[in-house]
Amino acid sequence: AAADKITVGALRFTSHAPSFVAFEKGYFTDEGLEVEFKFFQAAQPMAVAIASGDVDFGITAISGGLINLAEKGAIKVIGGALQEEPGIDGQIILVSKAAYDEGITSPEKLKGRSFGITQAGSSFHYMASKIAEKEGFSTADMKLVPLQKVGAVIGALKSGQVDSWTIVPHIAKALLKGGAVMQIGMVADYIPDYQVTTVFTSTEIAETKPDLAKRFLKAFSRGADDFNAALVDKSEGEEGATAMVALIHKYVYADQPIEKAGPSIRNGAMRVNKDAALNLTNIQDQLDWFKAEGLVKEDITIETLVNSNFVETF
Amino acid sequence: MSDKSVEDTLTGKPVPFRGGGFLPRPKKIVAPIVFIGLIAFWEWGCRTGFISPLILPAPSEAFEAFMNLVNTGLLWQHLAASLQRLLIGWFSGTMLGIIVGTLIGLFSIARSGLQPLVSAIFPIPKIALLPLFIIWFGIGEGSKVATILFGTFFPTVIATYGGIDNVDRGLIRMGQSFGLTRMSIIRKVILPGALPAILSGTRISAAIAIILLVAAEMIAAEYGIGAYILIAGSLMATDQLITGVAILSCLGLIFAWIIGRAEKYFLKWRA
Amino acid sequence: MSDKSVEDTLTGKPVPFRGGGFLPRPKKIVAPIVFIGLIAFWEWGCRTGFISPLILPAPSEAFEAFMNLVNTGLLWQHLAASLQRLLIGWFSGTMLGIIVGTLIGLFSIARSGLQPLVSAIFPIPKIALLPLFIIWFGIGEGSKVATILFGTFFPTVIATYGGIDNVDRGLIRMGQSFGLTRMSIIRKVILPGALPAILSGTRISAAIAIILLVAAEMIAAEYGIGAYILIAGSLMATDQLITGVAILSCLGLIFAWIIGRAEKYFLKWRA
Amino acid sequence: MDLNLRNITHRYDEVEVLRDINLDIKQGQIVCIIGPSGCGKSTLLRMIGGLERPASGEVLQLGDPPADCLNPLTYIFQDFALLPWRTVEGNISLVLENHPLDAAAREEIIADVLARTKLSDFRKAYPRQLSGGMKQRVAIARALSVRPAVLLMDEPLSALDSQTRELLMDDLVDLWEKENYTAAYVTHNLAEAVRLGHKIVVLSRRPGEIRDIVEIAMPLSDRTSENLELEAIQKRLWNLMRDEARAADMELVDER
Amino acid sequence: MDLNLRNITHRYDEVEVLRDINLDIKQGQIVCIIGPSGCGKSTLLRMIGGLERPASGEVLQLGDPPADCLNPLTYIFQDFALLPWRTVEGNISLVLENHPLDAAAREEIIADVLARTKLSDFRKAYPRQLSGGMKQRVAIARALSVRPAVLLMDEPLSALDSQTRELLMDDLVDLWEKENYTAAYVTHNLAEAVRLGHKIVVLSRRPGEIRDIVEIAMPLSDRTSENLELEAIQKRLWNLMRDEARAADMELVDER
Ligand SMILES: Nc1ncnc2c1ncn2[C@@H]1O[C@H](COP(=O)(O)OP(=O)(O)OP(=O)(O)O)[C@@H](O)[C@H]1O
Ligand SMILES: Nc1ncnc2c1ncn2[C@@H]1O[C@H](COP(=O)(O)OP(=O)(O)OP(=O)(O)O)[C@@H](O)[C@H]1O
Ligand SMILES: [Mg+2]
Ligand SMILES: [Mg+2]
Repeated sequence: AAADKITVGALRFTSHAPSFVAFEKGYFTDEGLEVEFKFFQAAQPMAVAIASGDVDFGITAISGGLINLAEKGAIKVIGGALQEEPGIDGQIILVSKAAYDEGITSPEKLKGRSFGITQAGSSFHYMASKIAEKEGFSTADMKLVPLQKVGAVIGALKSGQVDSWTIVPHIAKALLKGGAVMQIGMVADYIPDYQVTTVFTSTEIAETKPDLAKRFLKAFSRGADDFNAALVDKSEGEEGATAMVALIHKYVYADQPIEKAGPSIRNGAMRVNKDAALNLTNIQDQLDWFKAEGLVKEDITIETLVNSNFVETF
Repeated sequence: MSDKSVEDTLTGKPVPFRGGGFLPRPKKIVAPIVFIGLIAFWEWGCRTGFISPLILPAPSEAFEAFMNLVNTGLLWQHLAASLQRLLIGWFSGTMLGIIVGTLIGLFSIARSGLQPLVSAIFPIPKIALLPLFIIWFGIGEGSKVATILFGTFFPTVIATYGGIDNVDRGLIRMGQSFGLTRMSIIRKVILPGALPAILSGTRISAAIAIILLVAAEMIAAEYGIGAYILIAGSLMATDQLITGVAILSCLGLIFAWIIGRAEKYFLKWRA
Repeated sequence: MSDKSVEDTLTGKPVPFRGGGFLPRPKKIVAPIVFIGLIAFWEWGCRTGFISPLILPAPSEAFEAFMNLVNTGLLWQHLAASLQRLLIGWFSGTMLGIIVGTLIGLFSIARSGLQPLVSAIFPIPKIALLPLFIIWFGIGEGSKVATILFGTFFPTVIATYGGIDNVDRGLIRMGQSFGLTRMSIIRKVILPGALPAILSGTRISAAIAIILLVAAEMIAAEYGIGAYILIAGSLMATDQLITGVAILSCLGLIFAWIIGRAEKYFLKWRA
Repeated sequence: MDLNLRNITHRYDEVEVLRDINLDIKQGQIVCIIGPSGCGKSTLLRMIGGLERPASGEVLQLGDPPADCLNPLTYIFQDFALLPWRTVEGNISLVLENHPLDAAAREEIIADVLARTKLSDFRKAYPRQLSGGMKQRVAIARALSVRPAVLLMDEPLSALDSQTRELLMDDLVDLWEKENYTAAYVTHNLAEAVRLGHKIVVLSRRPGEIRDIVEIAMPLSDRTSENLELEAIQKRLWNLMRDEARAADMELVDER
Repeated sequence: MDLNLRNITHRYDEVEVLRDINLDIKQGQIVCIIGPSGCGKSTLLRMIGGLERPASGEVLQLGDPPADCLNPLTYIFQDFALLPWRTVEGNISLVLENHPLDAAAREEIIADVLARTKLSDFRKAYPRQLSGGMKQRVAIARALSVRPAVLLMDEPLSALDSQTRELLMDDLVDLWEKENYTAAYVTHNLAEAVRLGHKIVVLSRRPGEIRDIVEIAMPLSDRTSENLELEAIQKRLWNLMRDEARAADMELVDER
């Protein structure tokens, strides 16, 4: 039979590597899938693109927009991807040099300080809330500054216009090297089992073509296994890691020489769940938080958001 | 007295009518009917599922979102934040624009030096410059006001010097022929003569200011209609999005109305 | 023949001169000097550290970024992607705008129904609608072209019916008085008479199209000048940002020049 | 073909502009219509040509226009009404294009009227290149090209400077001598009226009523500028109109 | 105060418009300047008033203007040149505001000139509400308010319809009878020239040279409309000018 054509939305980030690996190593072909990647500048439009039918599968963080689209019956989360795991470099809590010099040296001192986010309802917003909650003050005690784009937040943090931020390790480490920002903690310490990104698809595929989704998840998981082995568990040795970096470099930081891109790619390696298992507990927590913040309607249930027929949940 | 020479027995055929037309007159009643009809159709479409909620929320949902804003009192907070930015940015942009436009309109040096600069910078999309604005003016009110100021400054400059260029030279010669001083001519002849063009420039700059509000509030705005629209967009809360857009539309209509009143008042000498 | 009655011995004082002035004439030479001077100063400021690289990159850096674009061949890829969107969007927006504008200009029903709709939708900021556009037109070329089409449609409608309204009614009466058919009057009198206004409308809509390019390419665009600027902005790569903005400026100038040529050609009957 | 105006009355909204006008225009006659500003002269002429419908009364056409006539009732306007985007020849061909004429016939008509109005050298010129007098000559050529039965002229000379006016008046007289056209000629200028009119209709202030109709039997060719009889008629007309002209001049334009 | 023009020559870029004009304007005299279109009449008048500098030659002022004169050389323009945003009274006060007059003196002048031009009832009207004739009366009132030594009039009546023109010409004559003003009066209209001019200067086509100067001794008050002597002069002038007027009319405006 002819291969099924599917479109996969992706960002040029290391966290999307499993798809790239599955593509390069022919795992998709093995499943009879002919994959075309569609690249985005941000995660948000990817969710919309799935709703509009331009893209079939995507991998991104749970955001308010995604939940609202699920509520309108357009998309479903079908699996887990990136997850925080203590012991493995995860997202880092940063403060500007100026704030650090003023004594903001640990997350508990963030009370009353400004915190950069892209938009209300973004994962940054969620992390900020969780840090506040754990440190015993409320989100309202921090001044959240929506800056739309990651680049804008970086600029604002570097120039001291916002005090703090959390971000994935490869960006954080590059910033730390510059000396304009300081690390004060790890997100994993606050949200230990944070399901950072999930795999999602349109409701139509989830309900009428479950087989397609299963095949996609299978290929994706094989890619994830290779990725974890090479760069997270480092069980393939330096050679395997180098090969993996070379593979990913085709998609990520392609405009930079491999010498420059390599470390960034390695720095960005976080665990992708085996077999795309989904941390339903954390997803429920995220959903509750969105409701509590008034960003999504009260009557949305976890079933509206997630179709748990595809992967193991915990 | 009348011409009695025509014999009444002789009858001809009337001259065929071939005039009229080409003067479309809007019937006042049609516009509200169209609006109401459109909204009713839209509501009906959503109710019956003919228009999926994904594509467009029902007007009633948008209205609900609006009432939500009113009831929580957030509307005033958003409006107050936006209006402050709009008024400060628009007012200072317009004032600076009138001053620079007058200089370009009156002096050869200013015209030579500034006019090409204005033409070169005017068409630059302001969103593209947002990152620079953040660096230059910070993430506070400064960069938001600056975005609006920047956007309204250029059209005002162009409207002002265009208006001055179009002041009837005959009136200026008249002023000179009566020995009016240069200053008097500028104050009493040129500026009033350019006023209609300047006012219609403010009409345009007000529209631009509202359009730029969304861009301006991309930068670290917690409150503001633009920020509300952006959040709604990122949450895909289309009902709130439509509400926000409708509020901007109304703002635009209100501004246009105010400028219309100002025109009526200042230009009452016109036909 | 001349008047010899004046005695040459009697001498008077010359009539004092009080005319002249109020005709600022730009000296052609000043504009390039200002531009070059400004860029030289900016370069000097950056070299000496007087302008920090965070605030503004040196022109030479921006130029380097530009040469990078040229050398990697990316420039053509970006330009091709953007030009395609611009041309398709602008052309179809203008065509539709002219058609709808002509309807509003000629027919009472169209005027009553459509004009208020146009006035209500025109001032809505297109960025606010981007999320809806993605749902309506997808993330492919559709929504990008639609954004530009939408942005250029409304000003063209307004320019067109404004132009038709301003066609000398005397010329229309003349046509009727010679028994021209309605169609002839529209084709030979009204549309050519509205052409100057329509062309100046395309000038505005071209500027708007370029401004909207950035907004349009916010939607999942890999190539395009707008996308290049957005990426540069999000990476705070100010040198690339300035380069992108300069390219847009040049695009604007080229469009304006082309429209100027078209005006020269089509309106050669004007003074 | 004669024209006959019967009991024409007209009002715009609340304003009555013409009241009970009865008039006939005989073939080969020039009828001049004079009256103070705003008395409804132009309105009346529009009704004669079928461009406007009177509120009551009617304009009748007695007899048929000549067979070769393309547009029986043809206007010459004060502001020339030339299409600025067409050349002299294009402006003339405009009014022929709607008629079933082949290219050669059209070309012949154009060449003929241009020759008659001494415009042949200006065939390719655009209106903007022409002086006012030349523009009005083009409008006359255009009017002649459709072989009108009646010419309707609304102050055809009043946008011209007085020397050009003098020249064109001579042209109109010469043309009448040759072709004996029928015309309704609206003017403010009494000198023009006595120079060109076989019949002069004097209207009162708004609402325009016919105050007097003066017939001048003297042939047009005899009406030279040093002519005491014409002077006397002109003076009589002026005495008839002066007060109304003054009153019309002093009227404030309504505030809207 | 007399004016004396000596050897005035002028050119715009490559075009010579005036050549060697010598002329004097005596106190109490109206000098009419006539000539075909584009011959430089307006340019000449601008030079007399100091609004333009001749390329060579000079305009001299012989003797001093009267002491109470606020603006010795005062124009009346063809297009009235009223500020549309000022009322009748505001337009007059405009030209007084630059002079050291107290409010009462200013008010007195305004009331006086409005009375003299029979405009007192229109004090608060805006120009748009006035007919052309009334607008020109306002311009005349404004000119009178600065007590000019010489009035410079550039076709002051040619934007008016001919009946209003007639009325205003009477007004100008009456005014001259009362005040004996000095004037340079540019016109195309030979009838106006013979009606108002003590001296008529005929210019040739561009470049404008003086072709003839005709002095008319008859007092203005005697120049009624049925006057064979004036008719004869007018006819002579027209014969002098006809060919040039025709040539000027036939000129194509240069392509740019
Ligand atoms: N379409 C119209 N609607 C309303 N009023 C009109 C219209 N056309 C003319 N009038 C009014 O009707 C009156 C007569 O106008 P008309 O133009 O016929 O006068 P006229 O005698 O030609 O004047 P003029 O000597 O100034 O040319 C004027 O008071 C004018 O304001
Ligand atoms: N500022 C100027 N620059 C260049 N040429 C000019 C200027 N002003 C007038 N001219 C030209 O000089 C010539 C004389 O102009 P002027 O206005 O003095 O003529 P005129 O006799 O008043 O004509 P008209 O009878 O049409 O009023 C014309 O050919 C005109 O085109
Ligand atoms: Mg009329
Ligand atoms: Mg002149």
